[in-house]
Amino acid sequence: MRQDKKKRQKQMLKKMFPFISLSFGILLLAVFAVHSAEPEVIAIKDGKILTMTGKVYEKGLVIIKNGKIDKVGKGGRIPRDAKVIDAQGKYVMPGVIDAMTYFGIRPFSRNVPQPVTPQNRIADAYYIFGDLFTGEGGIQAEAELLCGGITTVYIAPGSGQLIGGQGAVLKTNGRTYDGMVVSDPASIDMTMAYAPVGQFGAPPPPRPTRMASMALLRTTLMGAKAYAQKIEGYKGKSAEEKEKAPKPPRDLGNEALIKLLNGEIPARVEADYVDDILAAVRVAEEFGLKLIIDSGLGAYKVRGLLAEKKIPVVLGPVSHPIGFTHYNASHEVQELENERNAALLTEAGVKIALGSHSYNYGGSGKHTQGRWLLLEAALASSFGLSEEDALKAVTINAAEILGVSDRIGSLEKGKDGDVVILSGHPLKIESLVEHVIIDGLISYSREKANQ
Amino acid sequence: MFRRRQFTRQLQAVGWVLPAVLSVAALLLALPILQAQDKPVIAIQGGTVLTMAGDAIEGGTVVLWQGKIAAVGKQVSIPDGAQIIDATGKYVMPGIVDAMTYYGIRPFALNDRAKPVTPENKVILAYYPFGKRMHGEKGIVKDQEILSGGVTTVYIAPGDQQVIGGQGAVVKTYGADYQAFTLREPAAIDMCIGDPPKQEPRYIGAKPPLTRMGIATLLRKALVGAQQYGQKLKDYDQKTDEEKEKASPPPRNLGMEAMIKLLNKDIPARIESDFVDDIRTAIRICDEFDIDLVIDSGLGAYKVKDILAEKKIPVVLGPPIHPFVQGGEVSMSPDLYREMDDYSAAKLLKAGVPVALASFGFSFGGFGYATSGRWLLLEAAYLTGFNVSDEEALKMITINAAQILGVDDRVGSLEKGKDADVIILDGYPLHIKTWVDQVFIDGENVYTRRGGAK
Amino acid sequence: MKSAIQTFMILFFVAFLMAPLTFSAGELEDTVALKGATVHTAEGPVISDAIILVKEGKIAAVGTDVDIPQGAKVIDCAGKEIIPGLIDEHSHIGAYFDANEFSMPLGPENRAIDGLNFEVPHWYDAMKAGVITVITGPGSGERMGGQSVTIKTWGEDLKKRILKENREAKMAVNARDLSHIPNIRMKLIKALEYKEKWDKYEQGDKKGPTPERDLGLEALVPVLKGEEKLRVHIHFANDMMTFLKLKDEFGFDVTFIHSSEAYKVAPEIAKRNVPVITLPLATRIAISEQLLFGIKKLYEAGVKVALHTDHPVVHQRCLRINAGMVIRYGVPEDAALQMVTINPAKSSKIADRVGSIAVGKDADLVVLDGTWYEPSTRVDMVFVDGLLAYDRMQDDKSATEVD
Amino acid sequence: MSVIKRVVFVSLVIVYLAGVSTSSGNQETTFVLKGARVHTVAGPPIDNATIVIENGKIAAVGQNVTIPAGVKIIDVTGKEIIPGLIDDHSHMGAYVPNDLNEMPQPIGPENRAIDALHMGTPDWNEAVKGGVTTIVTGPGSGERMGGQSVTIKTFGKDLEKRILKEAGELKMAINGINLSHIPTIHSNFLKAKEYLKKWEKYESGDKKEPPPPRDLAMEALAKALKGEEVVRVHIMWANDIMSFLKLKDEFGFELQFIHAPEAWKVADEIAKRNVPVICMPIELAINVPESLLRGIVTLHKAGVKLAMHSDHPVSPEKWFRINASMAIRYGLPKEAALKAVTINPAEMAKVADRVGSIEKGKDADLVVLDGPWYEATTPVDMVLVDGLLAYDRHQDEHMAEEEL
Repeated sequence: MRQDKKKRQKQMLKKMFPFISLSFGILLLAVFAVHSAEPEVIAIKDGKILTMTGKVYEKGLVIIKNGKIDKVGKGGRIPRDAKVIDAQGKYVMPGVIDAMTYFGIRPFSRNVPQPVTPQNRIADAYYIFGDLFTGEGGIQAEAELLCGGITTVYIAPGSGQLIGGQGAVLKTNGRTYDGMVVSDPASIDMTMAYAPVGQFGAPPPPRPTRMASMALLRTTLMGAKAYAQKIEGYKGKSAEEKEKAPKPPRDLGNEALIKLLNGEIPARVEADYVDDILAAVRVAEEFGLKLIIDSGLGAYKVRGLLAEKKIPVVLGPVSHPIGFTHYNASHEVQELENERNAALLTEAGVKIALGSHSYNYGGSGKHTQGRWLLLEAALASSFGLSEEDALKAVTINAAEILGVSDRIGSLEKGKDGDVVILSGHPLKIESLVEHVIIDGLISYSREKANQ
Repeated sequence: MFRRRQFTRQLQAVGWVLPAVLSVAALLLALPILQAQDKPVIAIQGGTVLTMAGDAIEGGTVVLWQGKIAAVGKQVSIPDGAQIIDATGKYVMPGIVDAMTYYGIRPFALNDRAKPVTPENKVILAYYPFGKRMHGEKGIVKDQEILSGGVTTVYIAPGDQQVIGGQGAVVKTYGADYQAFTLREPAAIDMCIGDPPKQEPRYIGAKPPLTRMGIATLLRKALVGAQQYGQKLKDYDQKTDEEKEKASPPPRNLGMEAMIKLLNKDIPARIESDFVDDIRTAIRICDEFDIDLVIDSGLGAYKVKDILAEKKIPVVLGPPIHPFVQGGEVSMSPDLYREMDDYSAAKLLKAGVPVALASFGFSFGGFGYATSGRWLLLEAAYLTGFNVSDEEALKMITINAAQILGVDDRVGSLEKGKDADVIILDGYPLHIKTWVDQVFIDGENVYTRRGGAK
Repeated sequence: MKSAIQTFMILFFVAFLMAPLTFSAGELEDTVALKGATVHTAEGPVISDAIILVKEGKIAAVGTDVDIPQGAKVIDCAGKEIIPGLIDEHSHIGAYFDANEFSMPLGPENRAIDGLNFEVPHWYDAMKAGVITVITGPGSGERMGGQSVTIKTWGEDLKKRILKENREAKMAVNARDLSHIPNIRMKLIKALEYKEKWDKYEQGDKKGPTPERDLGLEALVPVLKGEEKLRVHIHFANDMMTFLKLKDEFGFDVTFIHSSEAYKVAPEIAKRNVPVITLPLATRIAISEQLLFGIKKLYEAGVKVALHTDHPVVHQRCLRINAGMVIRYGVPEDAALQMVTINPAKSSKIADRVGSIAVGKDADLVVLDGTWYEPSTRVDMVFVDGLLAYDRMQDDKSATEVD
Repeated sequence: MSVIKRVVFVSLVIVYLAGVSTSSGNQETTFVLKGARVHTVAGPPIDNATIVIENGKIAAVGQNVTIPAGVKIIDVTGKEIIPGLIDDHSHMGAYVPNDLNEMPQPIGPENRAIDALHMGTPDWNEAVKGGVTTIVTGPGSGERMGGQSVTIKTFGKDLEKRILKEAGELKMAINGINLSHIPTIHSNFLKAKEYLKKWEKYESGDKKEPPPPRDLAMEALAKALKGEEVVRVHIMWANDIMSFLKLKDEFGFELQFIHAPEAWKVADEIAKRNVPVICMPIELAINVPESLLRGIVTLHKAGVKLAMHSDHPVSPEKWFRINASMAIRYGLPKEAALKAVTINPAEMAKVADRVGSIEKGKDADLVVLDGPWYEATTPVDMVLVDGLLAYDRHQDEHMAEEEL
């Protein structure tokens, strides 16, 4: 607790700077404010604002203009053309980020019966047009997800492969399909000790040993390195030489892996057992990869190491960290499971986020467990994580881990206009999301949705 | 609904329905009356009324009162306070009756392929009138999609891949509760003769039927079994009380109880058969056991039209634009493909066979639900190109269908005293651009078209 | 066998019908005039009380003011409607027994013509219903199924019936798993590299070794050159977005088949001028009302729409009723006719021969006894390449005579 | 964690626990919990209450309770106490190793879950951690009639004593996959009726003739027909619910629905027949649609008696409490939600004489929480089962947390 206080003080100091610059911004704005033709200006007034930068405003004002946050602060003048949302007695916070989901992906399309497919892209499979074979047309925000305040999701290929492919960070609503992409590729998704899937209808092949899959992973990465060298070599040639030598044929998989080797994107490795986490760390070090651990059931057991190497962890939901596989979970896994995982990692200085890992449950759901991510954060806080850290795990920390904190994750001037208004404190069970705004679009209103 | 004699007999025989009917009826008896009184009196005025029981009435009036049709005609006095619906320039006709559908039943719930003979299965138990699963409102839903085609009554059937599938039912597409929407249950025993019920032949341990012979044998066995079961019941009934005390009654058997209804001619056998040979087999077996028969699909029925006419065996044809109701749209069997004849309905009608058209609507994966009945008017229109008159075409999806289903005392035409199942169309019913504007079931407006094409 | 008998029968009837005309008219046996009908030309205006002059299997004149040459056979079509022979842009007629070579998920080299069955009665039934030109091809079980064939449904000489023997690679994106798109993309990249290799060889001094031929990649080269197009079996809106991006990347011509959810991204499709072949409707599959009204949305967004039956999903003979259904769901009548005539002809690059009633085009004509799109309307006569292929009188007669 | 910290911590735990016991097994028979807000479920919540526990039973509860002299007093000021939670439908202990479904035997009412109960799984401890003290665990839903459940406490040294009810609750399952499900069940009830008649005739007669042959399955069903046993149906769709209600009308057995995600669609019909519903698990693991979550409130308003269940391992037993929290989130009154995880399931399982509320004479199954009982942010501090300390957060938190 004492540590927390110190941290908070430090943060306060740090956050003073942006605040000052913010007020400058407001001044500038007042001077240069030109009546914009862009229609939607939204002003959210009198709510309690949790900016996630450390600053909290009781009765503050948030202004969204042209899809971006224009002002966050104590109060002030509301532009005349603004649509005003009265948030008196309510909480205002940045859009919730679900750092690990399969939302919008049809269950059968996630996994491919091959161990290594870095060329597969999740951005090709994101479906955000409402129900299949019916509906009005155009992008249809999923009310069942937005009622949980989720504005951004990271979507991963399935976990039945060693290298599943390229994950993407996407918004849950938008004006255009392409406009919803925040980051693509956001990372290369991998799974340690994966359980391979079978071709449609066929039985799955046997699970490879850890030795074999690690060897395959290293071989693949070495292949990508060699490919990169070949490409570089060709590029370095003179025009004359190029004419003679054959151009190396393109390879989509290796092209993606080059980005990984360059450090442009991280590797997200799903690993639960401590041994698997350590194996991932080993490979990442060998090839100089940026690493993010997914799920990380046993991460708390190596929290010192992770903190030292600055490897973030995207944990599964506290209430069911091993997902539906709970059915088949071994005693070993059950004993590894620890509700205090988040608290222990945070205490040790590891950056964490929570992800819903939302999977399809029969026909009844559409991968929308993310709507309860705030409650998962609440559960984490009942096991020792501070409320602030719990909220950060689903907002700014998630954004930082996903590499998109320049755009989302907190309420700051210039960031995307992704704002959630709740009827009460976000971690309380009875608090419901009243409005969700994504890029300045009012994408969900509880009253309308319940009609 | 039921003829009274039938109804009482059913009450005696359908032991398991009895307590349900009584307990529910006791509670609900007062309700429909109260509800009916709540319903406003409606007068549909000025339209061309196609009653299906006589000539069309230009500028006629239909009065709906307490869920029934109170009056139809040109000069009709309209009760005070009636809600007037102006149908000038429009057409008014009875709700469409779709005589064969799998509406409201999930495709994989249709057939129990492990068992070829299941007369005990009741399709009404699988019928799902609650809209989208896991979503929607409390209570029974007005499915706008099927109502948009003016369909007010449907026959729902168990699957068509078994020799004896089970007991079908006639239901309305809306009603406040099960009691209200069920017109007749059981309405028939559904059977199939031909290729579909055949089991995969295996070299060892194969179960019948593998051939048409096997199908017929299973059918006969079931009917003989029912006869014997009926005899046993009769024997027990005729015993004195003292004897009864000693002997135990024959154990109840749900399947046989249903089959007895067939033997008593309370309900018909509906046998899906396409090849003319299969139709002949169906006739042969039904003659042998003296039971009522309805031929379903009957692609080749026109080839025995005179026999059908003579024996007054009705035929429920598949949709003429898509006449193959089993398997694919285009039959893979060249023999069966050649049974198809666009003039089939005309030939049957001319011979005097009672004919209805039905959608045989089934669920097509995620594409759509079993609501293709909503285009039954277009199917009828198609036939008018093949020697069927407009009137005959319309009757095949209204009164003819109702008669074959045994519910013509309640639905199928606009006549005084019948259920107020009425549709208003914005143009001639057989034109492709015509849409159903409003649908009334039991005098209640259950559908009104919004927006749409025009 | 059957088709041969049928052909014989028809020829017999044609001769029988024409006999009196021939006698009265004299020599001009290959000149026919259809007189008095309302003609829907599909590309031009609707002409009432028109004359269509057919010479040597082609249309020689259309209009109200046409001189009928001495000796031409004149068929009175007063009170009838005439439309161009219908075109089904996506079908598996004759092919569906051999439609899917599952063992080759990427097999653009496979050709539908090699698996076509001409003996099934479906061809004749399709023609009877006014469907004269069809593009029939491989199924959608593979990512790249092979090449389609463009063919008429009737004709004595099989070779003459074929308009286009192959090309037009058929693809299928079911997006059942994530690998579909990368696999297609990779194959296209390989084809691009293959093309470059050959271009280099052809343009150079041809001294080096000849590059190895690859039938699959070879089939894709005309697509990349823009000479031929891809046809993609596709259903979901997100898959369409992805494929549009592929089009942006490779610049090929593409037509979407089925395109159930095309309306959900209609502006994006319109922007890129991608034609859409949309759902087999008829009255068989109870697809949702929104999907049905979606075709109107596509039309209004400016997308070139064609209709199809996907025979045997819906019988080929239902194509005209498909057009009727589209009219029911809000598309103007002339536009709906174009969706089954000139639009598919243009998108399949056969509009020089078929798709409308215009001078110089094949005399593929459908004579109907009423409003062309009503289900209750019957096809009276069908002309293929100027020959009377079907006459209703034959059917009606047999219906009343034979059981 | 540093060694010093550990030592300090362990000593703290010892001090803390001294008042109750030195180890959870042997403890003083009488002690007092004092100062908490107690939700007795039997009445309104009592602030600053005292609970006296004697020999594993609740001896007294209230504000003005005289504390016997010399007993240990545990100060729980600021905490909330609720009765031990009861999960009315679970498969805990039955699923490992694969003893849940006797698939080849679709009609097996004679099968008993107790014969397959696996006590070695860590799940039991996890359940206790979540405050679940009593569960009804039984066969799966792969058969039409799966068998009978066992009602058992999640903690206790003596297995025999843990069992509240060895066998009961005939589990049936309708998946609506097949038209023959209902006729199959119907036929078996008819058979059972005849079986029962035969036996009644024999019993009431002079017993000269040999008795009818016994049939374990029919015996089990006959019990239901006599009203001695409850029929519990795994059921999904509203039409199946209607079908089963009609079966109840015919045979008059006592009926309870399990899962019943669509019960709300026919809420009035269910309420009319006084059939309680054990609602679909609505814990966060399962992605049920919003309409269903609101449907629970519809059921409540129609007057249907509700219980929650985890269906463990479908949703983990230890988060059972969250089911009630979620129901509150979607509009169920708090008292009703608490009842749905305590006294209602106890009554449905017919063990309300022993558990389900905090009343004099009932088993001392108590959950002490550090905040409002329904909040997700509230941790469970202590769980008592039969007056024994089954879980203590401060002890648990620091086990198995060492770094490698």
